[in-house]
Amino acid sequence: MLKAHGLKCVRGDTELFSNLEFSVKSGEALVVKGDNGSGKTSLLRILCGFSHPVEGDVTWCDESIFRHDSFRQQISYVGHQSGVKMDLTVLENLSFMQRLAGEGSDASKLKELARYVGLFKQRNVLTRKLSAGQVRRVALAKLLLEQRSIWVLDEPLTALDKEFIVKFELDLKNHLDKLGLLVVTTHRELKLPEFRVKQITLS
Amino acid sequence: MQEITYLEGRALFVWGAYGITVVVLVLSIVFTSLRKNKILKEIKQALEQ
Amino acid sequence: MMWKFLHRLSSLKYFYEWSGKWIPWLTGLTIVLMVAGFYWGLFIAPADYQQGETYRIIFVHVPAAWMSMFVYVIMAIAGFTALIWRTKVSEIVVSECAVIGAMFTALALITGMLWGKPTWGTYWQWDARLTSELILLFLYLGVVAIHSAIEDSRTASRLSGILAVIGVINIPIIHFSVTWWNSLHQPNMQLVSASPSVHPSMLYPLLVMAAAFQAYFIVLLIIRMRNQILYRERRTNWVKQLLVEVN
Amino acid sequence: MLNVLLTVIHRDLLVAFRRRAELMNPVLFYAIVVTLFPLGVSPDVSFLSKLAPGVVWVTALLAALISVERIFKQDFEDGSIEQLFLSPYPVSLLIFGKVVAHWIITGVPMLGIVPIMAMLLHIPGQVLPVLWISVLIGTPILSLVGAIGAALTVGLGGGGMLIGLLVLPLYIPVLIFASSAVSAAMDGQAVSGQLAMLGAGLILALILAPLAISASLKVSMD
Repeated sequence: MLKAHGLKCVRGDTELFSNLEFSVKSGEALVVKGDNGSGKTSLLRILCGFSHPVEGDVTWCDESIFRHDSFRQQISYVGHQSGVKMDLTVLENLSFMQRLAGEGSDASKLKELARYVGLFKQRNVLTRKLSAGQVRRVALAKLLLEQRSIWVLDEPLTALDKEFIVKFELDLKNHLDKLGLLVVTTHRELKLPEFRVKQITLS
Repeated sequence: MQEITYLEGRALFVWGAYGITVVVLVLSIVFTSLRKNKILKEIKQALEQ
Repeated sequence: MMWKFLHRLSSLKYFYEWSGKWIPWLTGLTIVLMVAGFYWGLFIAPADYQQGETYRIIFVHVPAAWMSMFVYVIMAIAGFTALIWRTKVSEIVVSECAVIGAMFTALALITGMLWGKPTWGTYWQWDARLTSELILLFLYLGVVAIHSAIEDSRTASRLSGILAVIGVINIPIIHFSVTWWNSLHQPNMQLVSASPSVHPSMLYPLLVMAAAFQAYFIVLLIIRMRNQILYRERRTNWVKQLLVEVN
Repeated sequence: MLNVLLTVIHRDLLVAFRRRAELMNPVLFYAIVVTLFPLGVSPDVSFLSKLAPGVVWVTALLAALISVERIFKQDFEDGSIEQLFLSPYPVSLLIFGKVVAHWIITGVPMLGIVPIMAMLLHIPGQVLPVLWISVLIGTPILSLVGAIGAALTVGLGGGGMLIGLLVLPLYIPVLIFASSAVSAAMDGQAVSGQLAMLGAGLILALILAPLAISASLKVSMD
């Protein structure tokens, strides 16, 4: 159970949002709506514990995430930037993610994952040479690789093509079925089971 | 009085050192209070808008 | 009781009012001490048998040097608290101490050079103390530079908090290595140290001047912090309400 | 635990090797600066050799200063620094890996070029071992301490000379002990004292630097 109490965030002089309250249970998805610059990304970064809110607190199982060290290890975060090294090939990026997540190197699993995200042919190509959509797929492949319980996604659908979006929505649904938790910001509609979705809008 | 000003020819350095100290200390206080008025004026303007 | 007081002090509004009351007293004390110290040092204290009149410069040079290190320690402590407990007041102390510390260090350097000219014949001498003072100035300028490079003063003060803490660990190391390096290159020159075993008639004015600098530092710090608090809290209503009272 | 360290080092070296041109920068820098000094000062042997230790170590300092910004800059821009914070492994360990990778790119080439520098600056041959040891112990300190400066300024954009200003006071003890070790060796005196101090500095940096770097990165990412 992830809960936020009276969250307030200020960037420079402008106040993005204040006394924001919400709570998300495992198996539920929180969709954050709001136009550009309304603080969606800042909110996600606060939930990941990267930045501190000016006021209020975020608790996971009723304990503040800023004191709860192992909380961060349960998060898979894909932000605006892909978090992927442009000078490495797809496979090298995936193998680094795998080792970083502490699962040891297993080449066959990586090849299978590359095929799953439709990048099998380009697996030995430098990420720098791929299109934005393909780079996004590499970043999203991390979610399936790490299998973590909390997914925090910032505009995951940008630059993705229709066909991959459908497949990705299926993955999201499976994640929720396995009682995973999802926090996502998006401009396009996400087809997710209605009863599991909570929505907040940042003005 | 003559003895103080002469200070064996080193008056320049001794008075110089004390002079600079007084100037620096006083100036920083003056600049700080000037800054205070600037801040107050700024806030007031922001209020009027 | 002490802890509660400290905790209340950490709120900007309370600190602003609390410190406001102290300013008149402290300014009065500073002026009295300054005048007494200057008069005593310049006119009453006997000239040094060896250096003659230039010796009087130490009544300004040494307190400034002491203050430059004292202010750095204060900044490091405030930086440490800003990092651990994120108190707003200690963050402001860090940013203001950096400027004041840099001022004291520059003052110590200038008076040191003015003392050096008649004694050594040149303004700058790679003497161990002057070199350590110069490096301390760079440490301060580092903190000041961080503050001017970042607009968001909260991140700035936390970053300079880290730098201040690292600096404190480094000050003894610098001092040791510079003194050791200095002795390596000038074993022969008989170093006339700025404060030899000081005769009481010279010690008292020195202590009075040190106290005067100390009081001055506190007054300046409080005034600068109040400015910074006004600036940071300009959006809050207690500042707006304060403004209404002022004019 | 160890293999994740090796993974980070391996990844950073791989990224560096992909940009082959940049790999040569440190070595070129050493060569250029060392050749400039005799031209600027005077080619006279006895004068140059007295100056040589300082020249070698000032060059090492400057090379570290200009290259240290690269450690976190790119990771910050492509967002992979956040992934390091999300891994189950302690952040200081991963960051330590990145600093080791930087040392391998800047410090190790210096070890290679030391004999050439010594030749150009008329450093006598028997002093070479001491020079090597001082470089071996000293350059990791430069990378570790420089990385603190890099972490402090990574969020600021115009890092540039600001890193120099922040890190300069921390580099000075290294410069003093390292260059005096070499000059003492040239005069035939004992060098164990200076090298011991350098070793102590290295241990201090190894322990404190990663903590300071992860703290600074957390604040810069805020």
